[in-house]
Amino acid sequence: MDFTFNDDQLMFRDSVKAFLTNEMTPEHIRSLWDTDSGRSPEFWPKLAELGLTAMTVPEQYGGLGMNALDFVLLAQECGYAAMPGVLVETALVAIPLIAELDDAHEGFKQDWLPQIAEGSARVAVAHPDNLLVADAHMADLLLLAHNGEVHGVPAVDVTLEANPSVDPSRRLFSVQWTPSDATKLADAETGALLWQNAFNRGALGVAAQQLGLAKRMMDVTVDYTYERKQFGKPVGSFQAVKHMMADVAVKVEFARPPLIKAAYDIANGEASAALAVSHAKLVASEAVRAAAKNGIQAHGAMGYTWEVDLQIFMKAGWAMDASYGDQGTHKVRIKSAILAEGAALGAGASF
Amino acid sequence: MDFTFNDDQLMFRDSVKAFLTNEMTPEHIRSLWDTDSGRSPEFWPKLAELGLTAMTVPEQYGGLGMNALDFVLLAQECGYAAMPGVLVETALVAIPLIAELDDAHEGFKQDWLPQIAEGSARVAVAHPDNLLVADAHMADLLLLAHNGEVHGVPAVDVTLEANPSVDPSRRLFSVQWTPSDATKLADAETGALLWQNAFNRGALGVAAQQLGLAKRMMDVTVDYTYERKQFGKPVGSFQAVKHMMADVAVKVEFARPPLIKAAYDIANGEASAALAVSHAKLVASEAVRAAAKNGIQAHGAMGYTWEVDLQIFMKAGWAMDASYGDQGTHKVRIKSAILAEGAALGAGASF
Amino acid sequence: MDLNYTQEQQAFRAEVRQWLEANVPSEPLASFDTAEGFAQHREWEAKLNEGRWGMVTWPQELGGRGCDLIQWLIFEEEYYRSGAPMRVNQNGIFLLGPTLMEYGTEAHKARFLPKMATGEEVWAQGWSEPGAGSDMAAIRSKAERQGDHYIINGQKTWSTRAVWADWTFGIFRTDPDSSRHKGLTFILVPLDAPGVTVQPIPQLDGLPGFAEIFFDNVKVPVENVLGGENNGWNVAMSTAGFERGLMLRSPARFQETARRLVELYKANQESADRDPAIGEAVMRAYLDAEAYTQSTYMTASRLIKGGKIGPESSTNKIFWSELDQSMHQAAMSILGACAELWPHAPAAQGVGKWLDGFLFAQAGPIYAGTNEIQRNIIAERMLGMPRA
Amino acid sequence: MDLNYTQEQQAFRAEVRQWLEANVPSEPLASFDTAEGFAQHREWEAKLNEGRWGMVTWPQELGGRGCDLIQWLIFEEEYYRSGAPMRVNQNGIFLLGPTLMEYGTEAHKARFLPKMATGEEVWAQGWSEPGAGSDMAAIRSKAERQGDHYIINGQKTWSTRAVWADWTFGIFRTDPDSSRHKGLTFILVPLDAPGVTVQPIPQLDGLPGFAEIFFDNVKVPVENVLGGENNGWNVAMSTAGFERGLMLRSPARFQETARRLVELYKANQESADRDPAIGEAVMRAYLDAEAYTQSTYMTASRLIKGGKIGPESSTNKIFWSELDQSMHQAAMSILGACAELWPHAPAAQGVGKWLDGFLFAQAGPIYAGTNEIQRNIIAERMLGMPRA
Repeated sequence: MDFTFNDDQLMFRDSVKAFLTNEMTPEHIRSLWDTDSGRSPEFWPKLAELGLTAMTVPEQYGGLGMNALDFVLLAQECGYAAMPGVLVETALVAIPLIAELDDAHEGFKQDWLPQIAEGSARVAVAHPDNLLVADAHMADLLLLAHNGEVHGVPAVDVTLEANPSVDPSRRLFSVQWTPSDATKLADAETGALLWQNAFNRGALGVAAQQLGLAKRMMDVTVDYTYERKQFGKPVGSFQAVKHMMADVAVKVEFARPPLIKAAYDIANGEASAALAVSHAKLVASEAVRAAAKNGIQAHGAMGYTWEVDLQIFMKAGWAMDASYGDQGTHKVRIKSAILAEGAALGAGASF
Repeated sequence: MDFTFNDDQLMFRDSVKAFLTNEMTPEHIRSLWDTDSGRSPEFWPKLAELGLTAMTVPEQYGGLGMNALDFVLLAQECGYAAMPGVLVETALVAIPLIAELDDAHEGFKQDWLPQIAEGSARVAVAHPDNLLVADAHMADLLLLAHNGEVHGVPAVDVTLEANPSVDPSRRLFSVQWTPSDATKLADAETGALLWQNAFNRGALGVAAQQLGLAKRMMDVTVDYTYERKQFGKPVGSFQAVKHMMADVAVKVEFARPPLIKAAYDIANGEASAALAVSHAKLVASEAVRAAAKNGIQAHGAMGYTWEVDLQIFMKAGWAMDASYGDQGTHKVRIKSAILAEGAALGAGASF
Repeated sequence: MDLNYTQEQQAFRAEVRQWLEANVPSEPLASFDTAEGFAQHREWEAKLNEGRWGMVTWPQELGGRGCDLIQWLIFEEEYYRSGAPMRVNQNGIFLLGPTLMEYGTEAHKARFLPKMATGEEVWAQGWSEPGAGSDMAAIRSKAERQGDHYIINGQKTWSTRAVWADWTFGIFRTDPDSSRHKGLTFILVPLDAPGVTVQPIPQLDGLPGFAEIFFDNVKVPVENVLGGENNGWNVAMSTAGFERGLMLRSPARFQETARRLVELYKANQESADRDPAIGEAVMRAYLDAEAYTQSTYMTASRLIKGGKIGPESSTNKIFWSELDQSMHQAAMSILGACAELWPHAPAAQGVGKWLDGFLFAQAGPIYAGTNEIQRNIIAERMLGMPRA
Repeated sequence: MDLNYTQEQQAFRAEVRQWLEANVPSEPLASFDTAEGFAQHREWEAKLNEGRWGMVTWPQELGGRGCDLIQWLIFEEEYYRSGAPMRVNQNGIFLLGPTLMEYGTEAHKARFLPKMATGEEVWAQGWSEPGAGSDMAAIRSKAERQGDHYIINGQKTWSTRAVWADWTFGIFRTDPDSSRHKGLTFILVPLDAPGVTVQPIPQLDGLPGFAEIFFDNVKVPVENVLGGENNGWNVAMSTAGFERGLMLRSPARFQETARRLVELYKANQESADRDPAIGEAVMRAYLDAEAYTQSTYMTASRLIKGGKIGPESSTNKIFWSELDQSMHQAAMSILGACAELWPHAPAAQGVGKWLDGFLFAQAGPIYAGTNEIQRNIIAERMLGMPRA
């Protein structure tokens, strides 16, 4: 029993954090908002250079063969930076989904996984439980669902329609396409399991990013409470403001263990993974809501402006809230697990 | 349209408040806790002298012919004082229930109502939606339910078993009795309506008392925040303590209008009475919970002691919480009303 | 107590309803935080005024209808029920208008009220200053008396409507040696005066809902003072009292939001009920909007009988702003994956203006005195707790 | 990261379980806030100690098992799972015991630890003083050095277990010119010493769960000082650190309450589901108890690898105390009309000890440093917000 990350995992997290702090500044994010694609052409290659696009690609396809647990801290940092784009979804959903295809699609894997690992190809995922497809406009390959089947379709064969989100970083598309035997990667029976696994990994990725965002909102707000003054004192010295931030800290602090547990369960194929993921996603979503609400409140009127960076993180947090299952979806899964006949509850049943 | 009480109503409220402030002190309540009956033999006659037992008795039976709206402010004061006993239930439930009996029971009315009005007889109500009967040990007459019928049984014909409550003021009993034609006052069909009306009036009475209790908890806590010192200052000067009391004040302030509206609806036989009562009861219950929680917190460790008077009001508020319908009961009624096809909602639909 | 409307009140309601049915634009106007929308809303104010529905609480002789508060509530109910445009000139009608009637000279009234009523002159408020926020006494903008003029220098911020408005009102420090509440004067300033610069502040939705106003030696005649020199705090408190009170946060607005929320819930009940918190929030929205309405009617009835608004009005601010936030959060939860989409997104089904409303609701607990300030007021002035 | 128990850990769990199954009293003991119950609990401590299960985290040579924190968690899980009695001597085992090991001399350890382990000497804590509460530095009780003794005068309050305990530990002002954290000394005082008066404080349930302790010229030898004169604050902080940390609020306790709540809910689901907030609260109870457990395992793993507990431990206090409150409120809601009844009421069906637990849960956010103090600590020390 050891509930800690190893030094490699922590060091890699630190280096990604440092990279994002330098590269993905709020100013840069704002400048990307004004571009058509919302994406910087130089950025994805840098992610690839850091090994981030190869992290979860199996070694035989030129990747690093890492798992969800290795990636979860990085996903949190992507959230913390409000990094636009779908690196997290690529690493946690798209790549494992392709890797999980059966041997009949070995050629497909060999075609795509090495390219994805080296950053020369990008994938978008149209998960059937999501309404829209993020970053479809940047993708070379789209993984699509049709009656439960999994299909892989090159970008040239799809038509996209943009759907503006409250988060200007988020680029969402409806996809028009035609399924065929040639595009089919898994039938409905296999697909059910693949999409289910993909759902859990996608939810984990959103939870990790939301938790990072909640933490970031907390940090920028605490900073701001030194700047903003009322009655001649920094607002951060008022007990009401302190306590509203302390409440956020409690939520963030106790959203972290469930997230790590969920990543561990996914990485190790534990039966408890679905419950763990839903727990993580629910509390991360709640942490975002609390951090946004109390963050804007502690900012005062500035929190309601375009100027203050808080908006970047609030909107990112709000916008992805229902991605890979809204709170209702996850509550249903949690309740059915804990109310099940013979569910393992109580002291000693956690691990 | 005039949503104010008249001067008579307010003056009577003030005199009852003054009476209770003098007579029903926390010290007196504590002394009653140590008695077998929990009741002072001198007290009921004083209530009768003030006209409180006659308030809702129709004039032709020697009463004052007042209604639920006239009584609701007094019920709040009874709550504010944590007055032990069932004056509120007598005035709002027992007396109207007897008065609503059909003409075949004119003799029963003439037997009992004048005595109740003058305070020489007392009634206890075993409402079928309640688990136990309050103050059955003090009653001369019990109104009981049997398969939806209404029965009236003299105290000599029942056997009581005491059920200790968390509130030492509250004396609850299971009642053993034998229904007969002689005891029957209404058949099941008429009874359904009578019990339903009684339920609404009983819930109104509990809501009024709970709101009074919430207000009292707020007041004793505010007083205490001057006494209790931390870090050399009265705790009431700390913003966190102020805000926790302000939160209670908001709940209390906005639980009042629904209570008055419910009393008005009952007094005037409005179709909206059931919804209004459930609203009032739900928010009064929430006000009690908030006032108790924040009250004990602002008291610090003293709030957890037997010594501090807060306990009297917390326990009274908690103990009656599920009487005449718990939160679930009232939520169900509210939801079915507002989700009904064609429900009148929105601006202009309130009155 | 009588909770029935009188025949006159019913007739009044019918008259309002009829006029609105005939006159409310069939297409929603553009946001008044855009130049186009501002012009449309100004036009709507003029139309309202033509029907004498622009400022119903003003006296008859000033172009109003002398409505009492119950009539005003009825008017508001019908107004919100009809889906009529938001009032771009509420700063004038509800804040400055009544203040002018209380503190203004006859000349002031004649000069300002008619154009306010027609929407010809739209007013921005100039309360806050940078670094002051909810601390209204921390005023540093100065007005220096020079003969029959003041020379104004300084800066106001969070001035709602200022980007396209014509005039602003606010308090300025006229006694340079004073501090806090003393030595302030309430002055009306035309926004096209030389030396005035209006700097838009884009809000969460990117539109300039408020602005900073810079005053650089702005010359304003002494006639523009309201309530006398160095008496500004009292005048401002009367204005802010209205703001904190009931006039600006009509229960009808929240009742209509609650009604729309119930509809949204019923239309999506199956998916919404996967999250029991949603049904609870919907029920709560209805109940709280109702309680707020009842509370307002109680206050209105009391005021009509000569009562006064006290510090308990601070409970209102907290109640409606938190209600508004939670109603919009509930709507977002019901909308699920559609919640994040702007209404013009092709996949956005039935989203209405919920996202706009959600963003706007975030400001509720902040503006007009943060809810923390309101809680301080409740604790100290209503409950009598010790000051810090 | 490896979330599997080792074979050794599994074997340890099996051993604990077996012993508890064989030894836990079949009938629940009376409350240790009664004389009878206290004696029963003292007996149970002795029995635990016979099996060497009394203080599993103490070193082998002191009669413990040298368990690391993971083993301790396993022990606690089995302990709560078995329904074993509450620990009457937790002040000794978890607070003073470790402090003695850190600051005590060999003589101290030999004198106090064995009798603490057997339950022969039960310890009360003497932290708070009247009018101080969560402000631990506001100590006014004095200990005056006279030769090889101290003469203690003053008063402690909120001393848990003091009514029937044998000893108390606390800090006393030894430097009369000092203030706040300075000039304090940590002293062990026998409660039967002449001049000591213990005045019970009845709590919400009427039982004397704590007491005031009056010291009137109480003579205590200097050997009873722990950690040296005027060093009391440091010693106390180490003790309080444990209290605020994980040792006293074992996740197993909350997991078992959550499990019982799920059972209560399932047994009453139809009526409970009339109030959707109940199902939510039950789900929340399970999740929060789980999160608290995970968090504790993370901290334990970190500490085993040499990490330190920091100010984030203040988040624990808030989390478990609010969890405990809301779990018990949920149970009361499920129990409905039975919630107010004591278990011996004839009509009380299936109420178990929920009412007791509900009352006790009210104290959670207050004792061991109010949650307001914890929020201050989180804001200032964990988040680095400006001090007032």
